[in-house]
Amino acid sequence: MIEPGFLLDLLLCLGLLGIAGSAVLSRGQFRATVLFMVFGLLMALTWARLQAPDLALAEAAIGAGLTGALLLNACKATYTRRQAGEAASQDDAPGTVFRLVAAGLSILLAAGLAWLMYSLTVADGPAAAMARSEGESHFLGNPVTVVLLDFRAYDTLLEMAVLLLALIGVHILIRHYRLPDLHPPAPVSPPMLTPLLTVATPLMLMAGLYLFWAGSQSPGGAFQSGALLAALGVLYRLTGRLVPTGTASPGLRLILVIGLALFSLFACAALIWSSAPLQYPETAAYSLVLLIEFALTLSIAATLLMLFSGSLGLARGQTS
Amino acid sequence: MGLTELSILLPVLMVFGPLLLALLVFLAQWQRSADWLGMGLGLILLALLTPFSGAVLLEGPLEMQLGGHDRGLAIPFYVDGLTLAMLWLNTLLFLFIQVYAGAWLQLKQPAPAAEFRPLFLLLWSGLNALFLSGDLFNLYVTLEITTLAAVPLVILSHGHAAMAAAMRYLLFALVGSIIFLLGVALVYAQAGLLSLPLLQEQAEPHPALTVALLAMTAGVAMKAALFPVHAWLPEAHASAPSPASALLSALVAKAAAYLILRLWMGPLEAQWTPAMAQLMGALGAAGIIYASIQALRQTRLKRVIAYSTVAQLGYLLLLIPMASVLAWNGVIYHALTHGLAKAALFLAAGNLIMVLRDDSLRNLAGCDRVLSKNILVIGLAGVAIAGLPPTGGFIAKWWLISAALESGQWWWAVVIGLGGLLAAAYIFRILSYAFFSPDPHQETPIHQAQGQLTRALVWPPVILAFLAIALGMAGGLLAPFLEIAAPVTGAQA
Amino acid sequence: MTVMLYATTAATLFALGLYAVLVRTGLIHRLLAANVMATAVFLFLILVSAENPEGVDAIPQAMVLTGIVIAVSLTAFALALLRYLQAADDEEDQTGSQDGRQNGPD
Amino acid sequence: MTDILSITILLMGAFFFLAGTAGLLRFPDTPGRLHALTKADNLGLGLICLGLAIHDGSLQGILLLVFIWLLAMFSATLSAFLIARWHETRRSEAEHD
Repeated sequence: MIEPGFLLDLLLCLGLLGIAGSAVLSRGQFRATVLFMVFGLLMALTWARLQAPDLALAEAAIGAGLTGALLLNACKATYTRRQAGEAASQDDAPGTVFRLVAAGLSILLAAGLAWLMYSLTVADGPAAAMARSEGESHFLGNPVTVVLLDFRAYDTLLEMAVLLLALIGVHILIRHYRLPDLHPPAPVSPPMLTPLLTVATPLMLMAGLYLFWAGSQSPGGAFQSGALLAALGVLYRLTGRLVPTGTASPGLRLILVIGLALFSLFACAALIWSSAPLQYPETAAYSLVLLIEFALTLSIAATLLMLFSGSLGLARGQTS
Repeated sequence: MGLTELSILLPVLMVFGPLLLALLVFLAQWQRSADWLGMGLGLILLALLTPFSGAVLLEGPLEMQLGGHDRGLAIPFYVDGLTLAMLWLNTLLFLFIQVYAGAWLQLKQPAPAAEFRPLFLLLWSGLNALFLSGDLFNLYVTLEITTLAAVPLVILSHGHAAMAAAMRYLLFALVGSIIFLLGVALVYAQAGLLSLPLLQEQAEPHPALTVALLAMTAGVAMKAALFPVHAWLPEAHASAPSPASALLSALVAKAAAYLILRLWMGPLEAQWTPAMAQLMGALGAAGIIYASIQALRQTRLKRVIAYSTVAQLGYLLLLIPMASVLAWNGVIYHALTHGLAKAALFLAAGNLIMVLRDDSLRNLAGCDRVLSKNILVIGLAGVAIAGLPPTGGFIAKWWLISAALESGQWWWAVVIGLGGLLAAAYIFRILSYAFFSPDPHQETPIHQAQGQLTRALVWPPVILAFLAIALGMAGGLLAPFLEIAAPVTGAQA
Repeated sequence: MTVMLYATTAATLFALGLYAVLVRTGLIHRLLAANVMATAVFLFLILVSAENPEGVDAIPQAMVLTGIVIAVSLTAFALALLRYLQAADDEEDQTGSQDGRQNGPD
Repeated sequence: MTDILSITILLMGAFFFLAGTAGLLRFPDTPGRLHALTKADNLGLGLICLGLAIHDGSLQGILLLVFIWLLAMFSATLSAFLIARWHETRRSEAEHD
């Protein structure tokens, strides 16, 4: 008798493999993109199934949502470019021998890795044990947030630098190679968009802020919240409520760096009250975490939105 | 300020100084004032590095737990001789390239200044963070910082070729970092640890850790452009703007190669067999020979220098089969000399291109008279890379060859000698174009354009080239620093 | 049984992504394949976290969260680069190949 | 008793989803597919929410489920509308050409 839980796992895994396979091996960008977004959603389910609700939220918002939006952007760009009638002839495939060798090696790799991974997932490591015992009496309730903002806060800090660097890279492209806007406002706004936004705005704001607030005690946090707020911004950008501008205003730049800046300042300032950077002070640690996390949320939301927008700045557009 | 305070303050300053400055520059859109602040920061770091190195020499390798958590839970900063050498190289190069880049940006129209300076500073911070890090996952994050700072630097020089090269670089780096992360995950699953010093103390041979080591090596090799996964480097480094090329070749690719040494020599030392070490050495040797020959066949100056980078990175792998203190010192010395000389070469090449508008080797004809300082730099830095006495390259090769002979592996000595000969050949080939070709130019246009080259453009490469030579006199002085906590046994230098 | 299932899935996804990176030439497909490889590594880490005998281990979860953000940063930059690269391709096609090497190194 | 009721309703919901998906795959044109998808899926989702509400029983759970149902209906309506409009524009463009 197969347990129902195992049946679910089996279905999930088969789904993941099937969809990932058809996404990366399919013809056509659009098809691959849509399949990849479905893959992201299945992945979110898998995270939930493997007791990682924080990841499920992040995957749904970032992995499936924003990556999907970015991919669709790329598809739209290609589609607009090729409207002249040029056929998609880019995919000059490598030879059959190469494919066969690659396939054979991949199958060997899969078998070897599967055996290795299976044999490794048993023990409780020293770092995990330490994190558990230290985390029990921690002032933050959610163990993942404890690791992200305290034990491995330095990683989180540097990861914000990675996010900022991606945006600076996009800025170079925008500034030096002028391309038309990907999302020009439509001449006639569809009648249902305004009611959508009036309902979606408060809901998404509320959900975003809830995720931020809940993050210290239960699943959620700066990344999930930032991604949701960025998604709201994407809606505004797509419906012409936000229009691209040629410069990043000082206010926008401040929001983009505030998270990383506050985090770094705290890292250095910790040397005043302790002998280790990034050590939280005895008093007011919780408010400090909330402050930093709020700044992180703002920066993440703004950076992700600007990465999607493909412009240096954004301004309020005319609503019809 | 006592030594203890200094040993805490300096690593923090090395990471967060450039980082906070980058944010400030991005926020306030400073231009020239950012250069002055950057130079000031570089000088402060240089001044503090001297007593800091003394402190590490006296008190042994430094290990500092971030966040004040227990060892094993926290991410540590770890400083030994190798780290110290890389921090010195980083600080020196960023200081001089900052001077150069400030003047270069003034001449560029349209100036990519608004993005160049934050990228430059974030790359500085990221490289310092990478060299200081003693935690596997943190190394992954810092590697991504260097990648995402380096690829945009390539597209700063406009044009289709640069973007295509950047895309190729990005794809290699992306796949490489994922394979590296697989290795990190395997280590965590097996040992339950990410901290390198702890892994070094506790690791026992385990097949999973061997696989992890191989995965991490393969991933990082793609970022370091080691033979045979070097295909992206020549185009990317050659089409980047010259100050960026200098950073990419002298530091970014080397940072990835540094990681290979870090992993093989310390934490995962128990995980490899002599046969694997010989294979790594063979890959390094193949890279040296293959890329040197490629460098001899190029027709463009920057591509010669870029192929030379692939070749020179190969030497670093020779440490693995030899694994003695002598080889350790030799490899670090080689990394230092190559870093200084390669940066000097690219900066000088940038000057030549600015005047000649093109970097075909044929165009160099007659430059020896009007652009003498830049040609001099190519000569001096080239001599250092080829390893002629009395340069730093000579000491490095001397130590490496002695280490090879002492360990009875004479074949590496042959490779090193051959590599030096080939390097001398491709450098003298550049010089022969400059000295001996008939002069096709009217003298006047070059003379006019030469006026553009301000002192801030001419002197940094000259000083860097002289430093690469001067390293040759300091071998005995610096050896004790390099040996701090050298994780290999054997003959002293 | 469940562990073996997920371990096999993670390993297969990794190999599948690697295969597609090697044989596909379209850039979007390669990017997607790299993302699939990254997801495979994440899946393995979370499996390690979930199968910890003492209860869920939060460290791999935090690592994966960091990894997801890094992956989306890289993907976003790569997609932007792709768009501008294609536009430059078109431009080069239009102006002909005679000035293709005009933008040499500088 | 409630278990049997909720399982029955859940199965009915799953059946409607299945029917909707089959329609999506089998119907030839965009309006037909939309027709199959929106009708069958909304009913299926409603049934599943109902089944879960019976199973859960608490007031908070029921309210949340109603909320989820309304949100899903809202977004489904909107996306169906947008797809239909896109289809119409495409068709009229094709006729003009």
